[in-house]
Amino acid sequence: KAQTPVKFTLDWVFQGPTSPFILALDKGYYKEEGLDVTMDPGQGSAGAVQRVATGAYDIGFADVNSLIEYNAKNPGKEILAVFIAYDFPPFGVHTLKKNGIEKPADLAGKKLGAPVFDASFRLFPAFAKKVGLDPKSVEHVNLTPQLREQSLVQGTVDFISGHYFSSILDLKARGVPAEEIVSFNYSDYGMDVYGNGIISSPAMAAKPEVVTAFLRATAKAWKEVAANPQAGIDAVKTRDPLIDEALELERLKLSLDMNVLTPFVKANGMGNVDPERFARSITDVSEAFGLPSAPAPDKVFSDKYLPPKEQRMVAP
Amino acid sequence: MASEPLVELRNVSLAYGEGRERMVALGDATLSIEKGEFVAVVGPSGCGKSTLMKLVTGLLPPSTGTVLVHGREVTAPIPGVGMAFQNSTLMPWRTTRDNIMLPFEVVAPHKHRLRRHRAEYEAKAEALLASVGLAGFGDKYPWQLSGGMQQRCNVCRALIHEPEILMLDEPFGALDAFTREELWGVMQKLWLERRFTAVLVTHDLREAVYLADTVYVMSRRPGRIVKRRTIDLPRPRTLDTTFEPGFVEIVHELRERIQMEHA
Amino acid sequence: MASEPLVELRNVSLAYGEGRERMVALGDATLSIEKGEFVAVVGPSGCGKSTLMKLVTGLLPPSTGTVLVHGREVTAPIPGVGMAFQNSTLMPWRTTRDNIMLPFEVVAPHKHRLRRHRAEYEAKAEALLASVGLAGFGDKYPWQLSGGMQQRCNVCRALIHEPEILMLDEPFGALDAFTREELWGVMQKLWLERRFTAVLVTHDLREAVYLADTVYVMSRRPGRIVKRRTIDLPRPRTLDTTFEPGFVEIVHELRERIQMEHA
Amino acid sequence: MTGRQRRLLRLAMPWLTLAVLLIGWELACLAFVVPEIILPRPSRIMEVIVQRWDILLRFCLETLWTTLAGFVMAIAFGLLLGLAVGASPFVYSGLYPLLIAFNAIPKVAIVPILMIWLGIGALPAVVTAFVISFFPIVVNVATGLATIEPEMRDLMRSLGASQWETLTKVGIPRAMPYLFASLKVSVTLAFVGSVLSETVGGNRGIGFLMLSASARNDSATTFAGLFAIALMGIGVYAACALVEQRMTRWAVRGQPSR
Amino acid sequence: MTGRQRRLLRLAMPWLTLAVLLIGWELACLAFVVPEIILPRPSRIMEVIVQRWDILLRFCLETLWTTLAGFVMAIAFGLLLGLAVGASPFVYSGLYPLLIAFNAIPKVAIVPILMIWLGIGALPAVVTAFVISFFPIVVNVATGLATIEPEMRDLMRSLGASQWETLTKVGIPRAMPYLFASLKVSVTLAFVGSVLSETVGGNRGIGFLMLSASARNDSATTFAGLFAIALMGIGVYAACALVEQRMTRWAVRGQPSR
Ligand SMILES: Nc1ncnc2c1ncn2[C@@H]1O[C@H](COP(=O)(O)OP(=O)(O)OP(=O)(O)O)[C@@H](O)[C@H]1O
Ligand SMILES: Nc1ncnc2c1ncn2[C@@H]1O[C@H](COP(=O)(O)OP(=O)(O)OP(=O)(O)O)[C@@H](O)[C@H]1O
Ligand SMILES: [Mg+2]
Ligand SMILES: [Mg+2]
Repeated sequence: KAQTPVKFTLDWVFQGPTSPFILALDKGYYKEEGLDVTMDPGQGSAGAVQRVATGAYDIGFADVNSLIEYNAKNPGKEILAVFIAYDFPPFGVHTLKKNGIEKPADLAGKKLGAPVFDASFRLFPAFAKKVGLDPKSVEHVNLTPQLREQSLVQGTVDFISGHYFSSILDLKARGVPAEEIVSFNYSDYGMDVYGNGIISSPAMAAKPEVVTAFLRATAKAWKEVAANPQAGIDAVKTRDPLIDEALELERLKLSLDMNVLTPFVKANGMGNVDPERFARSITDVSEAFGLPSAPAPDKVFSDKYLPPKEQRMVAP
Repeated sequence: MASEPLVELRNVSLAYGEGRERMVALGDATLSIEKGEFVAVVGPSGCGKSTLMKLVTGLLPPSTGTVLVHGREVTAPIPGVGMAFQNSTLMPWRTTRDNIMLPFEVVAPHKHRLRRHRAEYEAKAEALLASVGLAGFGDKYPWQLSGGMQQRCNVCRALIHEPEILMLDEPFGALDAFTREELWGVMQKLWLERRFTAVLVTHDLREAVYLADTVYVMSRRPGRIVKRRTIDLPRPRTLDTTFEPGFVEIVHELRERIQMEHA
Repeated sequence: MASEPLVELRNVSLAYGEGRERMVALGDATLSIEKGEFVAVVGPSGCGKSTLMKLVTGLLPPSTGTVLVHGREVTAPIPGVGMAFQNSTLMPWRTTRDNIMLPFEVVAPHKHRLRRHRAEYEAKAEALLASVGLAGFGDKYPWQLSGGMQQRCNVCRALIHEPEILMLDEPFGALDAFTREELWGVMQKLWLERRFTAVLVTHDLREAVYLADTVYVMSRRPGRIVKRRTIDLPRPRTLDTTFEPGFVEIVHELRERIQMEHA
Repeated sequence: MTGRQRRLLRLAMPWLTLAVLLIGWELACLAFVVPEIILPRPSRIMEVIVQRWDILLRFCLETLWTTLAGFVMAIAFGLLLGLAVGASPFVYSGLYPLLIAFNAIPKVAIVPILMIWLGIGALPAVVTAFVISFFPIVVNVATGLATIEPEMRDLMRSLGASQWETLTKVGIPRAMPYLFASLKVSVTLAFVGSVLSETVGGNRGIGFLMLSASARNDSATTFAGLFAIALMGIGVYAACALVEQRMTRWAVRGQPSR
Repeated sequence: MTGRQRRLLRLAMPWLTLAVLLIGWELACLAFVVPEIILPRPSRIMEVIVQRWDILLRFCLETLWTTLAGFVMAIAFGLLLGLAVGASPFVYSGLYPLLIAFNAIPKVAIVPILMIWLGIGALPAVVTAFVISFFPIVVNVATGLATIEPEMRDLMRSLGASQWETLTKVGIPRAMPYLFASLKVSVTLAFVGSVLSETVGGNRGIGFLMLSASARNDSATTFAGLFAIALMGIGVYAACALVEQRMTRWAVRGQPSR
């Protein structure tokens, strides 16, 4: 069977949470679907959206909220998300017990360390609004990801924002005991936003059968990884032989538990959205980002590329 | 001497610098050089002899007046010149032989032939080196030579491509009397064979009279030509010639004219 | 001349290069120079005269033999020397005056005084420039001077700090006869006043005899000292002296000795 | 062309090239319908610059002074190290490989460590600008010293000059044109360094501005920042060029003045 | 010291300095109890290198060839542009400010655009290495040409040499020591460029390795990557130095050989 070339970009480096893609590639699931996939790591969601928007890549894995922002700013050139991977987003802010922050309201007047492109940071105003905090009362310091957790440990900043499967593991690696870490996950505070999803370039969107085939193979891999996380880690290892297996396994498990295998996914399968919640999330995000107008939900997500539900039941 | 002169200077003057810095180095020089003539220029230090040479070859444009070569006004350096500058300009990154062969790499008929006839050209360079007493020094770098040896190389480089016009700016100043006199002979022999046009700047009046057909004497700065003396001693001249009364008399005559400049 | 000599060379030889490249430039030279003596060295081009000068001042270590100054072996350049190198080493980024004043910036008693007594030192430089016929050229850069002018500057720089030992390597080679003879007078006057020790390398035998107490003649490469001739003509010598039979005879004697080297 | 015309043309050249470049860019963007998010048109960038010149100016000044501080340190240190490397073959062989190694390492890997030690703010930016920009100065100064003609060396030795005197009286002036050449490279690196440090951490300078603009997908502002850096670079270059013209005139003697 | 001892010492110097540096680093880490995640001890880094040398080597080779390809392009282009800039005052005044502007811009802002055009993989890495590293060559070549002594220029003109012949027979050989000096700077920048491009996109090379290591806080591996780059830098330097020694011997004549 002739192979359709597909260029696929991740949002970040090869890590546990993105292992299903690698597994699908390595085990030939894409090939079985007639796809010749090449896969590259990325430099953040905004970059991944850009890459797909410009057609440099056909399909990407990116934060849906970045996509909302892009679509709001480029009306008429919208990019569609075709599959939601993180039903609950891994967004949150984190601090240490010693800083005396016990509830979100305590964040007022504190110093936030975060990279400016960090999704948790960009959504912080929405989170603040939900918990009744004036976002302006928080002082922000831009920090590269390598500096973020260290700065928290050193006390340069009072709290940080970031994907908790990065930040918490990172803090632990710096010798902070788990019980010292205080995390506020946005999804626990009524933030109904979605996390990462698979996005498709306009050119690819015109070939629904290819997109669907890609999603089918991906979902299959996700199911396999959900059942056997170690298989995912083994796959990552083929790409990046130097990874710390235990750490990546922990990261993968965290993301599976908290972002992927949510009750909604267990009930409805992976990939789809709850339309009402999705519309709400778009409003929230648009407000947090200060966008001129909120894009219509059907300009952000389409379910018409999804494979049938039974192929998306990934929970073991 | 009715034929059209090869090089003609008409009321040429040259000033270096501009504004307050301006200094006239050469004032109102008029002279003409026939094809095949051997001209010598003598005069006190700093009177503009080197400047004159650069004007004749078009390396410097005159401030006023015109320089004509073959009857046409000169605006760019004229081709087919061999120049030995006063301060030797050997390239320290080339061996002596390669330095001498530089004209072959640049001048027109040779540069196309050099690749295929390398050995022939190298032999030529070696022969020339030998004729100035530097046999076996081809592989040395210029900074491995003594001052006088460097000067001899410098002259060789000007000669090697058999130019029509040869400009020699104090070519033997750093040599002992005997080496120098030997080279006069070499030079005269070459000239008799090839009859190139030559301009020689020197402080040695015996050298001037030995080699030249015409000697020009220049005044102190700003240099003007104050005397033109044709030397009609028979050729070939030998070292013995230099002790003949006719020769000695001319030298004395020139010497006295220069001395007037020093009064 | 019973006192201890200032500089003494004992069986000194010098070879440049190593291995196949090795070439003996100076072979087995033995000579001694008294304090206050004016020595001249003559010899064919490339015989090792410049090399000898560098050995005497410790700029080059001898390959064999020993160089003694004040009875002690020389291992590093000796201080208090004024050297005029054969190729003028003026710095193109300094004006003529600043070039000449270089020794004041480096040599011991002056460098500490220069700041406060700048005007005085500058006056000294101007005076020296004027004495070699370069009055008014202090503000020019070396590349704005003619070849002969550069050479005069080069000599000025060697003289200005009134060194105890003066080394002059063909200092007047690029000058016309009259300027040169003027400078002989200047040099002799300075020497009579200060009685420094001087070594002069030259190709002009009249120059050597006019200025020196002792003339050494060197053989062809590898250079050896083949003749030592003391000149006991009375001082001060004048240009008239050079036409006296005694003078002319010495010149002839030296000339003949050198000619033997050229046979 | 007369001398006057030549001089005028020489003054106009940078502007002409710039104009050609920008117009070409603008046209290319229009012709290939390049989306603004990838590469904004110069006219759009100018618009942003005009609109937000006050903010840009403030951030620029922050970057400018850290850069200059780092650059000045680089000159001082580069000269000293260059002298040491050029003067002694032992220092040369001991230090050169390490310097190469250090400079081949992307500074972006080191800046976070720097910040952990130095804190966040102007200091790490100055230090980054410094460490990234001293090397070109070192190599040219060292080369200048290593290639002093032996004749000059002999001259200085015969006067009993110390190593240091030889360096300052011969080595440095002689290498002056190359010293200025290295400053041109060095100043561009200093800008790269301080902007780099600003993107790694802190809330100051053009680097931060560009990073946060790009996080908002605001390409026009990001490019306005790039333009601002380019402009500052040219400004510092012009200042250096003025000094250069005075100090290296001897080296380009007889050449049409530049 | 005899000449032989000196030569040996000179060969040993880089290793000695390196040893001193590493031991100092190790001791400092031990003394101040620096956590490995911030700055690993050299012994730890060595451990990683020894354990994973095969993987490191594979990634290194990828980086090395892109770097070398970019470096070679930079040499060729730098020479040509340097010739143009050095030979004509118009090109000089027209291009220099733009070159400065271009080089002051952090390349990290341009690489993503490059990738959109060129795709991911080796090509953008080569191009980045090239654009980041040609400038030092340009400035030194241009300076070499602009400062040709007028005497040499006159000599070539009197022979009727073309501009090009003057450049190749005088300009280039004369500037050779500085050309090599600029190569030293240039090669380090080429490494920075290709590593930079590897971190921005693609899954190849030491840059990728370091990025993913640092994303998971594996400092020891990140530093192993840095060490690998440093080593490659020194390797390329050593190769250049060999050629340099042959080609610039005339310029350091009379100097103790380096
Ligand atoms: N490039 C220059 N710039 C300014 N002035 C110059 C330049 N070259 C020469 N001069 C001046 O022009 C005058 C004549 O110089 P030139 O070199 O022609 O003299 P010359 O007759 O060759 O002297 P010499 O016999 O000493 O070589 C001198 O006074 C000198 O100062
Ligand atoms: N740096 C060097 N390296 C190698 N050989 C050299 C070096 N300097 C001089 N020589 C050689 O040593 C010999 C003597 O040179 P030296 O300069 O002493 O001669 P000289 O007597 O001063 O000659 P001249 O009268 O021509 O200046 C020459 O044959 C020369 O080739
Ligand atoms: Mg002259
Ligand atoms: Mg000599």
